[in-house]
Amino acid sequence: MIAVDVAHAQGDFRLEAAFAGGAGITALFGPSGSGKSTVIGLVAGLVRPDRGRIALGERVLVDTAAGIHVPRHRRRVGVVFQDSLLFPHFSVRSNLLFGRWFAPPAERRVELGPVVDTLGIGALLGRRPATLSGGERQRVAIGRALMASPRLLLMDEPLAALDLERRLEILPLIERLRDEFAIPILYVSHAVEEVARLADRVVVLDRGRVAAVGAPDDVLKPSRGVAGDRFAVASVLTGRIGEVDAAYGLTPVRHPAGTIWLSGAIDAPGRAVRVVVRGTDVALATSLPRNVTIRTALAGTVDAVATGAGPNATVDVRLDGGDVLTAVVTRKAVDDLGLDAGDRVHALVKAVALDERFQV
Amino acid sequence: MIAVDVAHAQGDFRLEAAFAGGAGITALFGPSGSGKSTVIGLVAGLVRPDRGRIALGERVLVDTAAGIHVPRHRRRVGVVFQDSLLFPHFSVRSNLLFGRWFAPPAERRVELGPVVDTLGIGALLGRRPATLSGGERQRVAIGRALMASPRLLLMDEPLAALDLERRLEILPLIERLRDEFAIPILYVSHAVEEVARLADRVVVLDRGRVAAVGAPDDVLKPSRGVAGDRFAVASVLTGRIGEVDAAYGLTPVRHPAGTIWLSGAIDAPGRAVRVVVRGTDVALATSLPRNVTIRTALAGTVDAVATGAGPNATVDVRLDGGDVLTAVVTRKAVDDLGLDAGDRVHALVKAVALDERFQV
Amino acid sequence: ALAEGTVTVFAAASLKNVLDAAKPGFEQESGKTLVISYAASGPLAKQIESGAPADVFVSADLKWMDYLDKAGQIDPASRTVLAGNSLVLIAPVDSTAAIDLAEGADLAGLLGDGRLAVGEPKSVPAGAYAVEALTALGILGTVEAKFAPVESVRAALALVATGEAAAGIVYATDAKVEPKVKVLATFPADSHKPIVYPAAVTKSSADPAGAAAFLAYVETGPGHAILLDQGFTDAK
Amino acid sequence: MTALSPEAWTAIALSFRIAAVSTLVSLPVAIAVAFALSRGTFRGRTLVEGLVQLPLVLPPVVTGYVLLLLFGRRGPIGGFLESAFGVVLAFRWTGAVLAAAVMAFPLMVRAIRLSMEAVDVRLERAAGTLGAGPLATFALVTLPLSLPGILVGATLAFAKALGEFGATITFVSNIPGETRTIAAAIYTATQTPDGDGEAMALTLVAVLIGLSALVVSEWIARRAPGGGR
Amino acid sequence: MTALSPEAWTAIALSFRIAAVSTLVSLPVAIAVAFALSRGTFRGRTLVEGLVQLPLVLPPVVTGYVLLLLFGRRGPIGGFLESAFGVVLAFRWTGAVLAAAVMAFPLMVRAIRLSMEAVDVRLERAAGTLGAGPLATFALVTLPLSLPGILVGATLAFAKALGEFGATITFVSNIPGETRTIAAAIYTATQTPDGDGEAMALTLVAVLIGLSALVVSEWIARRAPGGGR
Ligand SMILES: Nc1ncnc2c1ncn2[C@@H]1O[C@H](COP(=O)(O)OP(=O)(O)OP(=O)(O)O)[C@@H](O)[C@H]1O
Ligand SMILES: Nc1ncnc2c1ncn2[C@@H]1O[C@H](COP(=O)(O)OP(=O)(O)OP(=O)(O)O)[C@@H](O)[C@H]1O
Ligand code: MOO
Ligand SMILES: [Mg+2]
Ligand SMILES: [Mg+2]
Repeated sequence: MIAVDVAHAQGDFRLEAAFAGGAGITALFGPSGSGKSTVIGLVAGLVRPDRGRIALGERVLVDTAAGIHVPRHRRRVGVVFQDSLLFPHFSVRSNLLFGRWFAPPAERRVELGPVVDTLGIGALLGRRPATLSGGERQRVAIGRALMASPRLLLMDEPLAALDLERRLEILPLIERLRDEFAIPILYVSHAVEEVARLADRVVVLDRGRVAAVGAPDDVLKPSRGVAGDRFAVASVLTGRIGEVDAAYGLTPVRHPAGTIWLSGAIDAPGRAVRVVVRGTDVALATSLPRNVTIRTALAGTVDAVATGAGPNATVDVRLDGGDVLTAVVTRKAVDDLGLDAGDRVHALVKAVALDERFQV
Repeated sequence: MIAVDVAHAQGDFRLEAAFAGGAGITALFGPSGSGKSTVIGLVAGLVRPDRGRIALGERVLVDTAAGIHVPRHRRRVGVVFQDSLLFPHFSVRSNLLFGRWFAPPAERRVELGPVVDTLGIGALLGRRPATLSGGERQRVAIGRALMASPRLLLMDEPLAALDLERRLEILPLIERLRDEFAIPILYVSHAVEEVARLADRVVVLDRGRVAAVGAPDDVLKPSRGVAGDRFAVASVLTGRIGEVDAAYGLTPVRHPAGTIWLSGAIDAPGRAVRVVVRGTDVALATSLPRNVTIRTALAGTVDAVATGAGPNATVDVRLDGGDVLTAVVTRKAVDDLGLDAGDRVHALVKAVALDERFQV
Repeated sequence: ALAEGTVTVFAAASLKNVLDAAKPGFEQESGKTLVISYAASGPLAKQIESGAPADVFVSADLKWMDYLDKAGQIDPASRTVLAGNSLVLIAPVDSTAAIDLAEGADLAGLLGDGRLAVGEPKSVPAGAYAVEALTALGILGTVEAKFAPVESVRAALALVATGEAAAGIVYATDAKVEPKVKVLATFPADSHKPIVYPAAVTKSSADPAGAAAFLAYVETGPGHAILLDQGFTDAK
Repeated sequence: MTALSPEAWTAIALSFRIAAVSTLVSLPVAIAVAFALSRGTFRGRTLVEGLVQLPLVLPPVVTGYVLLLLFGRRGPIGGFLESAFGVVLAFRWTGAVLAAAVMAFPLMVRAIRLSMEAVDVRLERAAGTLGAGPLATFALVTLPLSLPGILVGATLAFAKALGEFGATITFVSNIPGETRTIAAAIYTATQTPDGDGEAMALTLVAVLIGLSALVVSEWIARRAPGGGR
Repeated sequence: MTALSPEAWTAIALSFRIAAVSTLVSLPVAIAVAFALSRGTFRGRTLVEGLVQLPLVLPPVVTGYVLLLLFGRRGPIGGFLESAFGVVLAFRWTGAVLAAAVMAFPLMVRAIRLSMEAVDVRLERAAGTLGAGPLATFALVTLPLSLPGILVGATLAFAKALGEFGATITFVSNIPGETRTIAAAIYTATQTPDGDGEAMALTLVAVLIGLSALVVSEWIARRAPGGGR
């Protein structure tokens, strides 16, 4: 949906990035100062790139070679800025409705009610931005961008100032936008889990360059980048929702390698679902342990063991059925168990370690 | 060290909070709009409370009954604001040095070099705040507050805009301040892990009231509050560092219930250490499993099993030696294994799930 | 004329008292409305030159009347002189100084290190007369450096009234009404050109008859008495 | 106050009308010029700035003469306005409005521009991303956020229009009921022997009107959206 | 330019000196008053505001009379200044400086105040938490961030001082070499039937000086810390 290929210099910093984002959520990931906000600014039309091309589907937004630079008010790109930038002279309500006035009537797909409810800002509607708390401001900023019914949503760390609970309430709203209205989203975040669970595609920036692009489970492998943080390792498994275990409030996800138990009831039997599993949440066993509280055990074969000088190792397990699940374990454990490529193993995942609210 | 007992109204919001913080880090925790920044503002002297008393050790900062209100520039309280508030007309260097000029020479304990290095802002010293990225701004703001060598540090979500790597580099700096200079810190954060691992004491605010106060492991139990989020459940275990396993880069922490393996070498044999374990990272086994990558197994007795209508249960395990470790498991697992108070269990904790960088 | 039955007079500000006093009588006698615009003679002349709706121009000196005359803006036949004035030397009322304004008078000595308030000679008629008179008395050189030139006679009067200036040269009519000054002496009439207030009907006047009637009313009619009453002199 | 002559009351009413109309009429122009100067990067910018500032640098009488030359009945602009639209400024109260507006223009533009330059351009950019074009952004963001400067500009202009007399009397003379403002009346009174009493009374009135304008503008500033920040 | 008489050159030099000195001398006072008005909540605020605004509302000649009454040798303030410090303003260029400063004061205060009120008080509070007392906060935060208004105020005051003549001539007369400024010289020239040539030449000079001041202030604004935002 979105294709970016730009070069832009500001001060000593030089951005030179080319990537394409799909229909869903494309995450921009990378350390502070790597150029994430700059990319957002270029796509939104806040900054004119030195050279390059930005296209949204068929529509060319920027093409310096062809002299095209669609002005920002014609881009219909909603932006949630890193520092909210609410209009100080308008009430919260007017801030929210601002973009709606300018959206073509036929495209006003987002209504005030649900946005306000989901963001929990009903009590703030008559207030001025100056009297809001940090998190309240950020929620209003999200609402303001949504209310413009944009064709592309750019979100620059929209949830950083929010508590987990609130974050978990807002994420489904973002996902609904993506799904119901087919609005692609470019999403800047520092939170690995958020990225791993939300994004269809991750673009990793590092000092102005694209260090990696791909599906979250590919990109977030330590061998493939992301500053080697083991907490950033995650795998995505695809399965089908089974019949809810009503007595225990658990939902089974049927996977060729076994059943993945999700905490909470998801009443959508047969629906395909992606489950994101953090590498640190996986343990491996050479024989199926009994009498343990871990309910999910997936069968597979060790594909590769990657070790280095550090204490940890990543073990790629090709699950029965084809998905690859990566586990992060200590090197000592690999040696103790004598794990090697080709070994049959059981991958143990705690049901409670999976966040059902993040699943789709 | 810090004692707060205030009432203050702004708009419809009413803060009525009394709590005391100790020598280390006191976390202010609570949902968006619960009054955290307001408390920071009251302690810093930005806002005059309607009534109440705030004291820092022997020193009374505010006492409305006695008509005392120490002006903010005499409080020597360093603040990292939620929206950085750097001086736009000064370079980064001048911003950093601002507070130092005003600190009594004898109390200028913090030097520019180490602060700049730790925050990774050496390349930015000549720049203006307007040209900084969001995370860069926040790092400079942290440095500015530190450089004033304050007697109390107030930090309002200082790390929210930062990536994990950077965050993990800055945390030790904050801890050093706390320890070397004995500067108490009031720390606002939405990140449960950050709070659980940093804080000596947690104050939970909810709609302007103190909902809970206590040690992290007490307060963050779901039964005791914090919005019932299972990811917020954490326990703190105290042990002694043993001899590093150099070959594997692991550090054993000796605990009466068994050995806790930390990823990474911490060369401080004999030192007492606190290890924070998230409830969702703990699995329970009625017999010690073999052939599993989980290296840490702590022996103990089930103290209590708390179940509700939801799919999950929290199991408090009194470990041998006395510490309580809380595990979050599915209700189904509790039933399958027939867990009940008095049962002997092994608590399994993945070494890699513990973040050695957070340990003290 | 601004409107039917109106006579518009552009007059030097120093004649305000006189003309305002004459207004009701003239209006009653002629049945016309009298509108008077007071300002400095220079701007008034330039305004008439650029098409101002004036029927009558009354100047405080000859030069601006001549200016309009040369520009063909007035009816030369209607040109007349309404009144005259005399020039006096004044000092603050508490002053004990005395002087006889004869040739070579020691005005410089009277001033000491004080100043002599006068109208700016280039722009204010009274200033020009003062320079002329001092020249005639042969003492300009001794006092010129002590001038305090201002933009109107009234300002000169104020400087003396406040004691700021040791003395000043103003019209007799001005000195008469200011209790904080006293007249030390009157300049001999032959030490300067006659001080006159020339008047004329403008070329563009829509009511030359009404304009002429006004001039007559002030020059020889009931207005004349008012002039004399306020200290103006006959200009012959 | 009963001491004031009917003529004086006429002058007061006229002054008030001239000050109000000149302020209101020049405000939009001043806003446009201030915006162009604060955001535009066109050629000849400094020239425009200088031109705007001119009436401040020149003695008011000179400005009056320039107006007389340009806008007088026989001046190029004045002649055109009269023949094309039948608009006559010379010696009418409308001419006094023009004089007051021209004299106050530099003050207005400067104050408004100052506020406009203090508006965070990032807010304007945010409005753009929400679909607001340049005009809408100006009307909904830049303009309301420049309100302090607009109010100050208007108050200064109003006050200046009350006190203006040099340019006015030179351009449109001092005709009672048409162009004799309080300031001109005060001036005339000061030029008259025994006019001090009237001058003082009129001065008092001028001061009172000026103060009221100030109080009103402060009141608006406080009540305005974003005022009580 | 060679057409200008030596007297004219004297007037130009004098005007420049008077404008520069009056701007520099009144700037600190204007800054202090603007700060008091923008942050203070003292009684009689509106009174002070009105007083500051007064010279704008009154015809300049009236202001000149008031100065004469107050600061003349026999005036209460003038008498005190002379007996206590031997300072004489009457008929001196220093008096012209006072007149220019008083006339320009409302413009200066308003511009500076506008900028001061736009300074984010949260930055001042942040300075406070870093140990800066009220004075240091003012000097290091409020003042530099008000620079745009200070520059505009200074430019306006300088321009106004160049053009001021009504109050000056009434207060300190029009003494060549001492108090005859360009504005007074232009005025005098315009009051002479054949003075148009000289008036035009002097006007040109005044305009040039005014423009230079403008250009200099813009240059400072651009180069100043925080200028190029
Ligand atoms: N001037 C004001 N008028 C009315 N309400 C206000 C004002 N200032 C703050 N509030 C309200 O006070 C409450 C507490 O604000 P505070 O900034 O302390 O929240 P917080 O806990 O820091 O939240 P966050 O995590 O979102 O930053 C909020 O609900 C806010 O809307
Ligand atoms: N005007 C400027 N002059 C010089 N350097 C600039 C300017 N604007 C931005 N930069 C630099 O460009 C780099 C990229 O900034 P950007 O805001 O895109 O980073 P980011 O990835 O969003 O970081 P963060 O996570 O901290 O918000 C930063 O190093 C910043 O210092
Ligand atoms: O510019 Mo003036 O001297 O206030 O009329
Ligand atoms: Mg950023
Ligand atoms: Mg807050």
